[in-house]
Amino acid sequence: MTAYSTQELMIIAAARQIRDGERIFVGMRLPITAYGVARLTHAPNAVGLFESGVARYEPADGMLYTMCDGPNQLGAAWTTGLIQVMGLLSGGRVHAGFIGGAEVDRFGNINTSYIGDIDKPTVKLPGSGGAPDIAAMAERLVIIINHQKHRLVEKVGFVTSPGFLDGGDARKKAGLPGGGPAVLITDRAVLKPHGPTNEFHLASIHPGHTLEEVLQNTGWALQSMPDVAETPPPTKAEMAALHHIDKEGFWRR
Amino acid sequence: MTAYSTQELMIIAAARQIRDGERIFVGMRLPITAYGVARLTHAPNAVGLFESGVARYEPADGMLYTMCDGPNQLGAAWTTGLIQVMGLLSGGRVHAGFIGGAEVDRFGNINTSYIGDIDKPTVKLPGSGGAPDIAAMAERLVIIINHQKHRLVEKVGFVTSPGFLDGGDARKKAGLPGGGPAVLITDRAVLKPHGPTNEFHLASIHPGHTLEEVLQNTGWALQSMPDVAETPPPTKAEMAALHHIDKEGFWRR
Amino acid sequence: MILNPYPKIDLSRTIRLGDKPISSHKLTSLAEAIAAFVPDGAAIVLGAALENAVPFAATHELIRQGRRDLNMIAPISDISTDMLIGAGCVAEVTGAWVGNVSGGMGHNFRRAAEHCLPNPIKINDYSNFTLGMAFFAGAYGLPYVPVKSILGSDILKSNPKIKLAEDPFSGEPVALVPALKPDVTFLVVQRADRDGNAHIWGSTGLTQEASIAASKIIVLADEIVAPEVIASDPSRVLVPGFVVDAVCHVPAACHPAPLIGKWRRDNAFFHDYHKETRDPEDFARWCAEWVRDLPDHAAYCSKLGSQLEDLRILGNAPAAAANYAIA
Amino acid sequence: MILNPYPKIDLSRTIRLGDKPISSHKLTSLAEAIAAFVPDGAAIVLGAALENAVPFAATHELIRQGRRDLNMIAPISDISTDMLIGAGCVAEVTGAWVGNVSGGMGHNFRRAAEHCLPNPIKINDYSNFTLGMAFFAGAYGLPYVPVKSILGSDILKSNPKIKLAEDPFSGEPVALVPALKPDVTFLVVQRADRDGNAHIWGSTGLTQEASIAASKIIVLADEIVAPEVIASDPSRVLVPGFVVDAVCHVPAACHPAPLIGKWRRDNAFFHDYHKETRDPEDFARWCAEWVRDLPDHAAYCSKLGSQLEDLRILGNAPAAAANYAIA
Repeated sequence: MTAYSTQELMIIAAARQIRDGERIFVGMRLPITAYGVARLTHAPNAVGLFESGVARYEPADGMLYTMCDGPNQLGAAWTTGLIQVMGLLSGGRVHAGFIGGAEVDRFGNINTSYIGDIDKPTVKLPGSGGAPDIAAMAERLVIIINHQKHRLVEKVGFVTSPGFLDGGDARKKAGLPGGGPAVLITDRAVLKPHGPTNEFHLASIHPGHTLEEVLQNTGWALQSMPDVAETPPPTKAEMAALHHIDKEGFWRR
Repeated sequence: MTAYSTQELMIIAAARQIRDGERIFVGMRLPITAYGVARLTHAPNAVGLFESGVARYEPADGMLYTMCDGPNQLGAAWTTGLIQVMGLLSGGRVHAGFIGGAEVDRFGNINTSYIGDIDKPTVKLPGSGGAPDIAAMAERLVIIINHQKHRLVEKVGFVTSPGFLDGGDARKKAGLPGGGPAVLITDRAVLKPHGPTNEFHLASIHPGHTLEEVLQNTGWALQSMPDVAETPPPTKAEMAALHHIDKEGFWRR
Repeated sequence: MILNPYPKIDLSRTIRLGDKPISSHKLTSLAEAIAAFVPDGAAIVLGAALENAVPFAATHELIRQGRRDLNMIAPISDISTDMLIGAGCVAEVTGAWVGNVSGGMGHNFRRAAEHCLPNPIKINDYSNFTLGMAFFAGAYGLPYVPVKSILGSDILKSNPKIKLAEDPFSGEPVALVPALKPDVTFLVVQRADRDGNAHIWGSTGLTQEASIAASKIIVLADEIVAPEVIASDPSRVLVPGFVVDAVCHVPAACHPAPLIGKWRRDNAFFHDYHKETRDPEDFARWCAEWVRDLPDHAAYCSKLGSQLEDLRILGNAPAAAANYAIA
Repeated sequence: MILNPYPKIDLSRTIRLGDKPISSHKLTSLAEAIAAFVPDGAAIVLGAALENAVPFAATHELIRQGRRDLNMIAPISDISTDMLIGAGCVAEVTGAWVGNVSGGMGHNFRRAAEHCLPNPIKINDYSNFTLGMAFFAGAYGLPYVPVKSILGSDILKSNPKIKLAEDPFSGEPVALVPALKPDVTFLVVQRADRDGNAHIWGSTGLTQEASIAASKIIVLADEIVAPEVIASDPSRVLVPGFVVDAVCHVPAACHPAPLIGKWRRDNAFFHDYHKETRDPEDFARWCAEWVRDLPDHAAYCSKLGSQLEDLRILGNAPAAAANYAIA
């Protein structure tokens, strides 16, 4: 029996993507919790950025429904405009960003805009927000998504936020300054781009999940990295930090 | 005998260029005094803008050496950045601006950069500041300069701030959005652009000065407007306003 | 006199409200301001601050006045745009995100985009940063801004206004985002004087650029204060009063969104809206109850009653003092 | 792992000062900060706020340390640039105006431009707004900004970096101003904590854009305060501490320029400088007396004595309170 939920494992895996001293586009929900864990463990000097115009050192003390809520602004490092904070990103000063989406494909392109035809979509998704900017400009992109066949697809119908586009050096040719997707964290596994095509490969499988299950739930013929392993479980320190932040056990359910 | 100095007359003439409710790039010294007179007389709703990032309703109470001094910021309408205030200008929201210069030519082009060769100037002037931006973008430009032959020249050696360039529709062809020079106020006369060439013509002569003297001190063959007259002397109300502002008689000397 | 090729600046924007004389203040009711300044078909910004300070009171009043064919421009404005779409007020949506930050998707936005209900809408896609640059260009007289951060995105296909080009300095690809100039921008501020001079604190999203870019600016002030209060701290002014067209005293104009130091977010209200607007009939019922059947925002606040009072911020976390003395 | 084509971000900019470890604060002496971050040949911004908050203490320290071949970038920085030129520290001047706002022309600037004394300088002309756009582009990752307000000016001839082009949307002429990224920007603030988080009020010119565009940022704080003071009002932060490289506690760093709420302008000092630097020998004497023969800014302040004390602002014109409470 593990002493952590799948979502808690995902949060810890995400937290490990943050290095000390880095400036991170945090986003809401799971990533903001991951940011809090990273600050309390290995990255005490990380800085969290929010596209509405907020930058913080310490994570907010109090429940956040949106990045604009009072607790995210009280005691912030900076409350300012969108251009100032997203400008740090555009200006090359942001190390990593977290984004999610409805669909991601084998080259890490993300769709949060349209399922189906643009002019007559089957599903009109809410849209891009700042995700394309983060995907284009951050040094590393961390993608978080639930591992289902209709979400991890061969090719997204609409590239809201660019990954490696058609793979290989397509991203570089398109003139994108940021490094592109570095990792894709799901509720079953961790995937990373690998080889000259930059196609996402299986990097590790979460404890309790199987290779077969992962393959069945991926929308393309997922290949494995040479050293594919089990996702390292949370350490005691990481879980202690997470429990400190998530006092009410929201992510334990 | 007049009860006003030449500089006081120039201030009043400049004040009359400000219409009620207008937003004006004020500058320092003579124009800021003119702004104060206008606010106290016919333009109580004018707004003064300063390129350092200041906007004011009431003129500053206290001596100003620069637009950045405390008295210009205390009680201001807005203290902000240069881009915000000059952006109002660039965005087409500014009605008029005052500028001076070392040289102005018959088409209202102004030099505040180089006398002589650019690479080896006879005199290196301090430079443009925000004058080119004001000259390019303000709806009307008011030029204030001492009336001397080496200052009012046939053609400036360097166009720091564009007037009508080579005259006629050259300014429009160059893509300049603002209306260009509307008036040139000197210590001897008032000149205005006239006719299809937009060349500066004599509009009025200050009391106590003569046509001959004006012509002798102009560096081109100055023509007169059809209705050339004497510059209207200050009214009692204008002088009262000026004396209210210039309590120490700085401009009376 | 010279021929002036420059488009005349409308003096009325700073010195008149409708037919009031120039020396009058700009304080008016929200209903009057909207009637005077927002025609059918206007391109308007409601909620440039993203998820705080959303001018929901103006959203409701636009619905009550039955405005049609609006172009709603915003980066992210939570459920404000969704309400207006459901009420049949919207022909175009320009921005980066439309939904319900608490509940997920916006049902009315989906219905309009997927099924043309209650009417078809045109969608002009932007990312947050490109929308910011479009407003910046509109505000400060730049014809366009060259941006890297939208390269590779299919937004370049869905929004043909943004042109792919070559940077003439480096030869690298760049996307040119043209200036965007809304007709009207609404903004919610913590306090304003009756001439439109206002203080805002907390994050501001694109409020400054969207306001300066707009032809008309309508301020919704949580509190009206003496001019001396605003003048005491001109660095806390985001948009100067002399470009503001109308000031409306509307406490809790932001509900259910938060306003820093004044009102907390009503998260349950967002969830309820999500549940209660799944079908067009449900939305019509919700809209009647919370908007159409109420005369104004004061009635909306009364209807909320203690639910609103519970969101009022009573504590004090004061900003450190700042001194502007000159001697 | 993936191949990352992106230029590595220098982590040292936020978490190290020289060889100090990452958890250390950034408080250091001005002499140390300049020794660590300003090499010969650097492109530096001193005085982006125009005529207030000019970091004259840094001007003096650069002269004392004998820095050479600097490129001085500023819109208007009063006599700061003139001093550095006279002291032989400058190879290039990039900006809109160099002189003495009280006295008129800057004698050293003229001597260098007209007679190559003490050395020739290259002049890169900008107008204030185009310099602002160059910093804006440098700060926020735009390759260039298309601007109308420099059309028709011979600055397009004297500064070939600004390109004349056609707006592809309208076909009209436009000037493309490329991004400008200084090596180091100095800024004077009213108060900062030891991690570089700072409050500024009053007009700020191009301070924000010039700072964010720079590789290194050095803050000269009139007062060092507890982190809680700055954190109490995050909307009064212009440049966040996490991009600042060094904080120096230098009271009256701005003298003879003013600092809002702290120090008045010493107008007589500007006039005296104008009178006392007409000839190279006079400037050398002035520079020895006021800069080279003094060990640091504290000694400069002592030498000023009551002249400086008379400029200290003792009154209080407080900003209205602002509340960030969350409940």
